[in-house]
Amino acid sequence: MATAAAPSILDVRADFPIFGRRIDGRPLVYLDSAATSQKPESVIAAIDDYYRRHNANIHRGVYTLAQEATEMFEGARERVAAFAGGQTETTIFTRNATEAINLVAYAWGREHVGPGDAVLITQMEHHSNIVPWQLLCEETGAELRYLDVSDEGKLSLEQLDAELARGDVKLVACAHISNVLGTINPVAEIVGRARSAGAVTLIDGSQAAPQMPIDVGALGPDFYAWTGHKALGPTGIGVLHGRRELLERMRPFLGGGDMIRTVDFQRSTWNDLPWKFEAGTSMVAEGVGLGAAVDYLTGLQMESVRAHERELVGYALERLREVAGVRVIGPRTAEERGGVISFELEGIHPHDVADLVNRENVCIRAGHHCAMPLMRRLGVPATARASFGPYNDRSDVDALIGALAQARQVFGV
Amino acid sequence: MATAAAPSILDVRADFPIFGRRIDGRPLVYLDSAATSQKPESVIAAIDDYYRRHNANIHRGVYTLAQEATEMFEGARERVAAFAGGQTETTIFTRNATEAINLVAYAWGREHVGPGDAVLITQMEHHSNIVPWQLLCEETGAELRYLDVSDEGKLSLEQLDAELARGDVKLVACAHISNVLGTINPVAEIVGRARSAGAVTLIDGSQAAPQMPIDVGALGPDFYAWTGHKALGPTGIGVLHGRRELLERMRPFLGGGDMIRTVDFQRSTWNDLPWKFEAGTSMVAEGVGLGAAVDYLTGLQMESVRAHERELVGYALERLREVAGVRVIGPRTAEERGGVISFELEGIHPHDVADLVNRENVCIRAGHHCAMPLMRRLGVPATARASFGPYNDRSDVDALIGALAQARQVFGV
Amino acid sequence: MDDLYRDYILDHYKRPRNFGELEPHDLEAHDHNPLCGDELGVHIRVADGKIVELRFHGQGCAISQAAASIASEEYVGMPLDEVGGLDGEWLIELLGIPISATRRRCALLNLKVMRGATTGDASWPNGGG
Amino acid sequence: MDDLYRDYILDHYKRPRNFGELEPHDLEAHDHNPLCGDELGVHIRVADGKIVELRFHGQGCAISQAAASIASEEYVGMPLDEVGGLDGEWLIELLGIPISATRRRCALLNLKVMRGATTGDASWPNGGG
Ligand SMILES: Cc1ncc(COP(=O)(O)O)c(C=O)c1O
Ligand SMILES: Cc1ncc(COP(=O)(O)O)c(C=O)c1O
Repeated sequence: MATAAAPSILDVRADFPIFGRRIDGRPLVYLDSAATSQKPESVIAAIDDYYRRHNANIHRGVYTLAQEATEMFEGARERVAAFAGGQTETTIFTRNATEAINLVAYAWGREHVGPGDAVLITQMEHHSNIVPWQLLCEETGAELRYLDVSDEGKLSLEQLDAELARGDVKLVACAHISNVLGTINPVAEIVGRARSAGAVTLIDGSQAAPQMPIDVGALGPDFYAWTGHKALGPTGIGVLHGRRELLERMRPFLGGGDMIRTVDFQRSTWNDLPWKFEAGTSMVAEGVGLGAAVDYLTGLQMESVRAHERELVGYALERLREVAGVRVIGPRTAEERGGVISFELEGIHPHDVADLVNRENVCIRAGHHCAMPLMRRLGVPATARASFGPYNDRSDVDALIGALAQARQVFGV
Repeated sequence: MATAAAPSILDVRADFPIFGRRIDGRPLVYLDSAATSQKPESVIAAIDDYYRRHNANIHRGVYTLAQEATEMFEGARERVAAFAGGQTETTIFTRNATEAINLVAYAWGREHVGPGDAVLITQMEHHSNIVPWQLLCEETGAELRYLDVSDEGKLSLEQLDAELARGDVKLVACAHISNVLGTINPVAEIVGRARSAGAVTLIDGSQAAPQMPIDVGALGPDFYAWTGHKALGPTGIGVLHGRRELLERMRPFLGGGDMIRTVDFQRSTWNDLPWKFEAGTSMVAEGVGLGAAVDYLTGLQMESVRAHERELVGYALERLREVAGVRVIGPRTAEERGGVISFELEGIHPHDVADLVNRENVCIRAGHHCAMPLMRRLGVPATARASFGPYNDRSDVDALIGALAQARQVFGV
Repeated sequence: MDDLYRDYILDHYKRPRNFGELEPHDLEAHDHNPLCGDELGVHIRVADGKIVELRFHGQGCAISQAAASIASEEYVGMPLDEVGGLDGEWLIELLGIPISATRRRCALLNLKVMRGATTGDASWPNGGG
Repeated sequence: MDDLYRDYILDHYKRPRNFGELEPHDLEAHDHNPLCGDELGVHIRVADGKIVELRFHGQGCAISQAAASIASEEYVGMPLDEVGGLDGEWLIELLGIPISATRRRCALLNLKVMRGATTGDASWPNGGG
């Protein structure tokens, strides 16, 4: 059963301080990277160094610290933009991916979506890529429609074509990788077809950016959103890459300091991109931390990160087949998946599964994974989910399999 | 000239690692706390410890790390609420003060402000308490009106009464302490009068929360906003205290994960307060850091922080009088002021002043301080501004005075 | 033996008491715990101000279902006006297992539903915050 | 002597050349640097495709005002179509002082205004980003 572990493609666990942690004397088996990733030493150290040596408010300060802080933050933006194939001036820092999507819903949506129009999303979206569109449609009288998810966890381009052919679709929003199914969606095709049909596209790359090479420029969506904390970076920062023409024409979203050029009593004018969409004091330490995170990922090479995830997912799919009563949800092969595996274990509710494997320090998630509509589509109240980061290896999968066997014993199933 | 420095009320510089920094071999004279504060060791260590030992996504995780992280974050919320005299469930974490104000403008303002209504703010507001209301008034057709600032930098309650008597004021928004003038506004009176006139109140406590004891409950505004990075806490987090009845009745602001109770294909229901207004992954490390910051401030006692600032401002006002050509802007006495002093130096543009004193590692700010309308009212293009934190003492003031004398020499004025 | 999933917990989970629907009934309520997708409804028959019969129905984790089953045996025969006075501690003690903060709402869901049905107060019982 | 505020910089700041207004004029532009509140306008007279006379006016820090004054002596006599080709480096070199990132826009404001007046392009010159 237990394998003579093949060497992993990446071997970087030692870079992540949290794995020095022992709980009840035993190491951590962290399989919840789809919820949030762990952080390498270099990211933690960058934040620490920022506060210890450089902390100052940015953009408007003349003194040395303020200049250093500004350069560190704007330098991080350059590297974050390059990491995802975006341009610096169209790479906007937000609070998280959720805020990035809301920014588009408010600042683009309210001007371009109205009664008789439709917003098209998919049944596999995260709540953060559903609720902003519900609010927008409720406010503007537009219709919210969904692309179906097949039993295998996939979208249909034919259905997309049919929806676009109706001629009312103003925006198509779709996850790059599903955080529940693991499905890697054909976003290049989706973006291309939507574009030909005159629809604006938003791709939610929250799961993709940390897992595979992304080239927003080549992919070509109008908006691409992702989130720092899932990409080895800090909490409190997300990214929105936008198409320049759209960003330039959009009204601002949040008003306040830094996003203005001039403020008069009754009227203001807006700052250049990207600052037009960054109101108030920036997430400076978070920007610096995210810069360190993309440096680290770039050092690993995203092709290797993707190969590593694929290899681990392949191994995990194989080993899960050994456990009686396991039903894996989503695409069948590791090629079609990101590093996420949702499953059910017969006779044990996912919430109990997660609690039981936690006794072996195996951290997995149970619940609706912020995707209640997908749960409804799949006909399950919840799933258990294991997901991977660059720091995982086969021994983590083995630990999960062992813990699942124990869980079955406790429940006598 | 140089004084045998009286002992300061607080003596805590050693708690702040950044003061170990030397630039060109000399220590830092940080006089820009109104822009952002420096961070004590305990705050930096709390963030570091969070990432090294506890990092996990919160609220929905069953495993140990997720439980710890949730308790750390929600525990921080309790202490942050208590620090400001607010209630835990009505203490909402935002990205910064700016977002907190925008939240109110969007989620409350768009439902309650319309054509024929007025929003009343003051000439001394920060852009973050101006632009959101401009955007709201532009969208809704309401009128944006201003309370004047006197030559001494004060508001007039008579004018407030007159404005309220017009019967159309739906909201009064006002800074607790001006970030330019230092003026401590009579917010209890303002809130009381506005309330009697049926207007909702928002107090911008960005400068007050770090400097003096705040009791939002006793003060009684409908909304009170402040920002973590000015209160010894991290960037990327702000606070909005709201009145429960209003928050409960308001539509959500940002839609996404965590702020929902249920999501169906077309409709969602909202989570309890405060989470209804916190969409997407929370600023977990930032919450933990802000919790450590309020613990630190509580340890110092906010009465002492206020006394310390008052003492320093008194000393600085006195010493600035020694410098020929200095004109101080704002209230005359330290009693009427927070720890902020804006001034002009005859014959030298504020930007040059800031650059020149930086040669002595004296960090002050020059510019419009995100208060362009106030600059217009004062008839100045910009000011120089020195501001204080608990870590400053008289030697910092002395350094500023010395550097100003040198600046005058360079310019031959 | 497992601390949390004791034999009697698993027994109540697998063979819940007072489970099903009750038609006709006098009181009812339905609620859920979005955290884990637990759903629970209750049908209650009342006579002389007392709960004379009751059925829970729904689906969820072992803790939520076992808790409903165990507590159901207490609710039957209870004066209606006592239900509103029951708090989270009562239920946790009744279960006799160490309930962590994360599982608290699983355990308390049945009490929430009962209070909803009898008092109209649909908030979480004390300690379910 | 000070590195940045050299004597000739302060001299140009205190007694700026080509300062004032010019009526009538052929070209004009006005702009500002919100960072420090610098404002600068220009009036230009043109003959035979050349700048024959020019006046800056405005207020601001020593760097922005001195830079305008120093550069004004270069602009006079320059063929109009050369202005658009001038970049930030040209100006920084002309000033002969070490300009930090924060002060760059102060130094470049006059070139921005000149380009606005002659080419209609109101973006920051190279290096003023
Ligand atoms: C009075 C006042 N209000 C609001 C703000 C905005 O705070 P933040 O930029 O953190 O949102 C500031 C500081 O920048 C301020 O001084
Ligand atoms: C696919 C997907 N989209 C959006 C999000 C939202 O990210 P955040 O909570 O950081 O805004 C997540 C993660 O929670 C996700 O997995």
